[in-house]
Amino acid sequence: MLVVRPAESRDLLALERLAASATPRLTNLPAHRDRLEERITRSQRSLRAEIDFPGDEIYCFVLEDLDSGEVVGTASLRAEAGAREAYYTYRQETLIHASQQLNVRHEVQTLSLSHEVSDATLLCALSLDARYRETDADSLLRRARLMFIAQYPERFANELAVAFPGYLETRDERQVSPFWDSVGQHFFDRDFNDINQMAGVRSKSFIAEVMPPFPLYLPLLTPQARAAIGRENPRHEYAMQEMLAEGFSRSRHVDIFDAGPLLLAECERLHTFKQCGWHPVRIRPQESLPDAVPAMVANQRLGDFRCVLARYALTPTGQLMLTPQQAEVLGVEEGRAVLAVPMPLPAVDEGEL
Amino acid sequence: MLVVRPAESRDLLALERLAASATPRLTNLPAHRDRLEERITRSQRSLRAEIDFPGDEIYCFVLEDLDSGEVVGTASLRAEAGAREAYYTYRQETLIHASQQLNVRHEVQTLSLSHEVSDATLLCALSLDARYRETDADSLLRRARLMFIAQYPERFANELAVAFPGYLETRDERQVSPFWDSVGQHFFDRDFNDINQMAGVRSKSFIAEVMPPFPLYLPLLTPQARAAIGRENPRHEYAMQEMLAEGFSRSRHVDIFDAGPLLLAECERLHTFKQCGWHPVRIRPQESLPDAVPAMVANQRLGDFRCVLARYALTPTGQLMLTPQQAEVLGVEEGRAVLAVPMPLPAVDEGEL
Amino acid sequence: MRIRPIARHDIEGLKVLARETGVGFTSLPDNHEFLSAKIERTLAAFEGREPGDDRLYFFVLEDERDGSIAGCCAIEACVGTDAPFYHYRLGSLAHSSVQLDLHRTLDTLTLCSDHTGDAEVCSLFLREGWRKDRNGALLSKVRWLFMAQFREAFPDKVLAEMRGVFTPEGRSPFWECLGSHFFPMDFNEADRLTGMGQKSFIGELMPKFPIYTPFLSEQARAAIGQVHEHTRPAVAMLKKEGLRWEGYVDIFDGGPTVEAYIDDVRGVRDSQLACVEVIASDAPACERPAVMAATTGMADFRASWISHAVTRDGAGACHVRLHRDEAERLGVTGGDTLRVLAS
Amino acid sequence: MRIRPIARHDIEGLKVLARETGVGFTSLPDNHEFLSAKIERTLAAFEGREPGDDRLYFFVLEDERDGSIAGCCAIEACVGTDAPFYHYRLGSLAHSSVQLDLHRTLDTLTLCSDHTGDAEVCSLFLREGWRKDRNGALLSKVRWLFMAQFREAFPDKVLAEMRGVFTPEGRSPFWECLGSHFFPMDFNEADRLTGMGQKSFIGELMPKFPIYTPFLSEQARAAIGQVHEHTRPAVAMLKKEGLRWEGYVDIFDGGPTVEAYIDDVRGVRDSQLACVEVIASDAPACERPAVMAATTGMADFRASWISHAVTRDGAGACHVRLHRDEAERLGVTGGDTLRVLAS
Repeated sequence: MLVVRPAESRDLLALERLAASATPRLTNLPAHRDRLEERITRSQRSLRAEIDFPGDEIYCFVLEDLDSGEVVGTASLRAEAGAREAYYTYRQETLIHASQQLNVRHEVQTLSLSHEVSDATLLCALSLDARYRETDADSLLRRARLMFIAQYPERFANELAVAFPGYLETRDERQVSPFWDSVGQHFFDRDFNDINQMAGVRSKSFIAEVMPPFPLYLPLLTPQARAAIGRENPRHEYAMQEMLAEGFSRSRHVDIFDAGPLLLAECERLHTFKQCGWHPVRIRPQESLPDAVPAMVANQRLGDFRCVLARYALTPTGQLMLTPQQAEVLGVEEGRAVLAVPMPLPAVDEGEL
Repeated sequence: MLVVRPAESRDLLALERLAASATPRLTNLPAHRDRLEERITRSQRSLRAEIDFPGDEIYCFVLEDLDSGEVVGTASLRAEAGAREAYYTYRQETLIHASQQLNVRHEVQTLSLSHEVSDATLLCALSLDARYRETDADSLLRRARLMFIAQYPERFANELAVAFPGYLETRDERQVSPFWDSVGQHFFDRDFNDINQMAGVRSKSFIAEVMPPFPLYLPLLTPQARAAIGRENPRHEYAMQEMLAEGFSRSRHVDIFDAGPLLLAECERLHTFKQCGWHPVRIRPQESLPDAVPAMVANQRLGDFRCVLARYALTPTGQLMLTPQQAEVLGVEEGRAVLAVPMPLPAVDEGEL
Repeated sequence: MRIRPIARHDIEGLKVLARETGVGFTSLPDNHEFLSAKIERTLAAFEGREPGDDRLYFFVLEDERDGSIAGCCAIEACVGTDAPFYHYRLGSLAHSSVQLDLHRTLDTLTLCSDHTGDAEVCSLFLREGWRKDRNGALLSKVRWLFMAQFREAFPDKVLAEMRGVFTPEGRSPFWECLGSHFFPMDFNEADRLTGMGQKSFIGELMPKFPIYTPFLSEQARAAIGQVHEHTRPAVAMLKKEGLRWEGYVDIFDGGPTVEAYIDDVRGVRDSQLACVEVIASDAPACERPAVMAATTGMADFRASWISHAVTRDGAGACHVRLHRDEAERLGVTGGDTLRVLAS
Repeated sequence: MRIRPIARHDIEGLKVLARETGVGFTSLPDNHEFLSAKIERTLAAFEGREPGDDRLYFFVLEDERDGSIAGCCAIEACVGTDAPFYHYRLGSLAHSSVQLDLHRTLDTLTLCSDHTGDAEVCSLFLREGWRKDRNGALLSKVRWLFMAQFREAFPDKVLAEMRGVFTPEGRSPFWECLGSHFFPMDFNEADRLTGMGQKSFIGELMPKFPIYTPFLSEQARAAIGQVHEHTRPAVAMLKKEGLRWEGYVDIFDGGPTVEAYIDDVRGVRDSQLACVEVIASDAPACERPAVMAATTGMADFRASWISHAVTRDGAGACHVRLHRDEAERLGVTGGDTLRVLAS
């Protein structure tokens, strides 16, 4: 059985392993023990604190495979993306250059440094053991965070953001970012991996603040860099499609280092929020459960939050049927309410957006 | 009885009178006969055209008091604010100036020229005879446009914008804009009234394109100019409150000349859209109609659009009771469906937004 | 050969020049209205009828024996007053963070009109057959003598715009990397419009935020402030006079604008007034004359090379001896004053 | 009185100067570590141990009779290499539309680091009791003799930053209108940090988009490029040498930076080498000496006023006669070479 739960101190080694195996490396999940330890502590503090408005809390979750007892994934929530320091993005804009004299109107695309997304809640730092990629475990880890937000809306912003790693090229057996090569490189004279690591250990906003505030004219970037703007890393295509299906949409914002896309959504637009509902638990032996679509089921506890993968098996009166094992993992007895949502998402055709 | 209907050629003189009496003068309703005549023609052409997507259509409406046979108000819809030429605004932004060295983070407010609102549908050019101000007639004229949009969503953008005239001061018996004096004046060396008139007859985007594209630093504006940013003209406070109650919200955008506020909303957020519904007509003599809240009632015709002020008198089976006169003005017989919405809006407390 | 202000009857001669200048010499388009407007502006300036800043002093090099026009040159008294005058300015901006251990200075190009109000020397052209006997130097330097003589008619600074780098195929790497993205036209069309004085579109279309030069292609960067190989002798001549490149480049081709304070220009600083003595013989032929002389009146301004050196008497006054034909060419007689410059 | 490079043992004398300079003279804070670091940098430069650009030549004016320090002055060989070096640059941008019949040129202030790599003359201070006998001129001009002598040690350009306008109450109208909105500190604190060489915060906090000067208050606009009244004599002296204000102003107080090509500076251009003859008598007292002399070695560089004029022999070589005490003061003997400048 798979369960998503808050990270604890004993998960440190697993987190370190997951951080080191993230592909590409994630700025917001540095493979740096002190930083990860700090994150777990901060997450635990956030869960204990009484919160009325989102602030600089971080909630760090892990995905545990109870069959093997192994922690096989992690994902975080940053209650307010720019609470401690501004969350910078490049914002795609269009300038109109018009000449009445020549009767021409010419649009020029630019990228402008922005920290507008700072107020949103950020879904970030997801890393999953490769064996579980693109399975239900992947979806559970990614979307369990929405189940958490759905229960504690006062702790989060109404707007959610999720950034996907950008497009990289392999050159001389190294992963390089064509966007960084054409943009950041001019200002920093360090390669993408160095700066990414530096940003992870220190801070990304730190670096953004040294970047010039003038819009970058897209025609002056290399074709490779232009092509990378808003393009997700191929390894994250599945995740991206899932989030689009969930109800996120592409925004004008891209990552300042690799130009990876940033998706935005208001909570109430998301499938999980619209479809999830409270159901009293009915405990039934595994073998007597009817067949049903997979579902995410979460308990109603803050510090002991658990979200498992189960079946959306409802009784005619709306009770959710769980196995004794599932109920135990969730820490619920018969009759207690759990939050449940069917896993399948509506199909999305990006061409229509 | 009051009715809102599309403007016709015979309304030209009334329009001219309304344009001249608008306080303050409206850039988008110039008291210029050729321009107004052109507008009526364009509106009629727009109503005749088959439209699948919003474009450069303008829909010009008038409010007629059928008791006196007088046209006492006008209001327009621009299907796409920036269809012909970009619709420029100043966008309020915050730049972070941070020094790691000094460990300070300083926010600086700026205004940046933007044409992001170009895609929205613009509610504009409203002028009403002073005798009807702040009555139901005022609301009818303003909101009948929403009833029109509700019926023909394919002709309009999902995002609606409405700009309110900005704050002016009276100096030497002239109305002057403290914002223009501190900003535009430096670049144009013409006073607010001249430029406003020029913009009305020629085009506002024309002028915006000559303005420098650099952000204006707010601390460098006069205190009077800063105080005018996003502040509506006192004569439009009532209208502004109504639109906030309707579901519009203040945006980051303000007018480039006088810094008046621009409200934005997505259609589905608006009270009128959420509350309006189709009802079969039941014709009853005036005296037998039950008492009920005022309502806007619109017929289902494009070119012969009519929206009247009636009562939200529903039968138990959901039929809307209208007087024979109302039915006649709407051009509907018993059993035909009309779109109706109760006039009262929820209270709004801006402090909460 | 002598220099004099252009006259109305020179219109046909000027058209011949305009046709010969060819592509890339935008200030002399072969267009009757444009050229005669130029002549009228010049007449107004020389006759003192244009008191403001819109003064053009347009000179021709004339073969006084048959009145044929061999070349031309001009001075704009004050650029940017009638139409905007734009450059890109090469500057730099430090980019530094103690914590990131970062300190770089990056070059930027920024749109500006800093030269508004300066004088400009321009429109120098010499026909093929006359490229000898230092006629080119005469056309170039006569402007310094004129400015020295009528110093109060000019501002503090003077500039000259130099043609930028082009490939043998006639393509401008600077334009291709920068301007072409912002102008919906080709280089020649943009250049032509500018030549016609229609410059307002530059401010409307050109990028107004600084361009960091590292974002440009290597070829475009290499072209910043560099001149076309045909222009090198002209630049060398101006540099010898003390004009320098201070980072301003042409919007389109990236060619340098050289500039100086007028009082610092060698030809202005070193020119002096001398009293004329006339010798009753014609001057011997001379291939490399060393002294240039100009008259001191405006409307009847004349200048040419002369053959004798300037001498200084015991009281420090300067004297110059002219042969009969030289005096005639300049329209002076003994006892008149000339402004002279030895080179 | 003579000029010589500062030495380690001058630290106490330098502290006395630092205490006397008072507020507003930010390059000499009364801070032992800072001042001794300055001395070490100077020693490295004079002894040729700093081959790079981070060279500071710091001189003191010494009363050679008792070794007391009366003043100081310095040359930074190359600014902006170690820490960023910022200015605001006053430029202009045309703002024009044919259709709107609009043509204006607006002044802008833009953050830049254009002077990166230039030399700077700075840190001139003369103690109250010594403000006589042209000691101030000696401190100011000795730097031209030094640069002329070691020309290859310096870049093309030199600049000097001048203190801007302050009200009698010590407030800077330029700062109050501009800087105060962007720096969370008062003027003196900002100025102090800059003096300590911590300039990275300027780039981080100052507005990077152009500021249109019409947006500034009248007083702030009036202060752009204007100097404090106490600074006027210093500016006048530099202007006489050929330095000019080219539109660069101080970030904080708007005071002008004057600049020149080093080769154009009068003191550099007109100085010459002369052969020494020594007269066996002491120099008579002189209140207004006219000739400055400097030795030609770097580590043992000395300079002072001398009483005799420079003479030129038939072969064009220069000679200068020194009295015995003058020769001693400079550490030269007959037949040595001095660099001299008549003023």
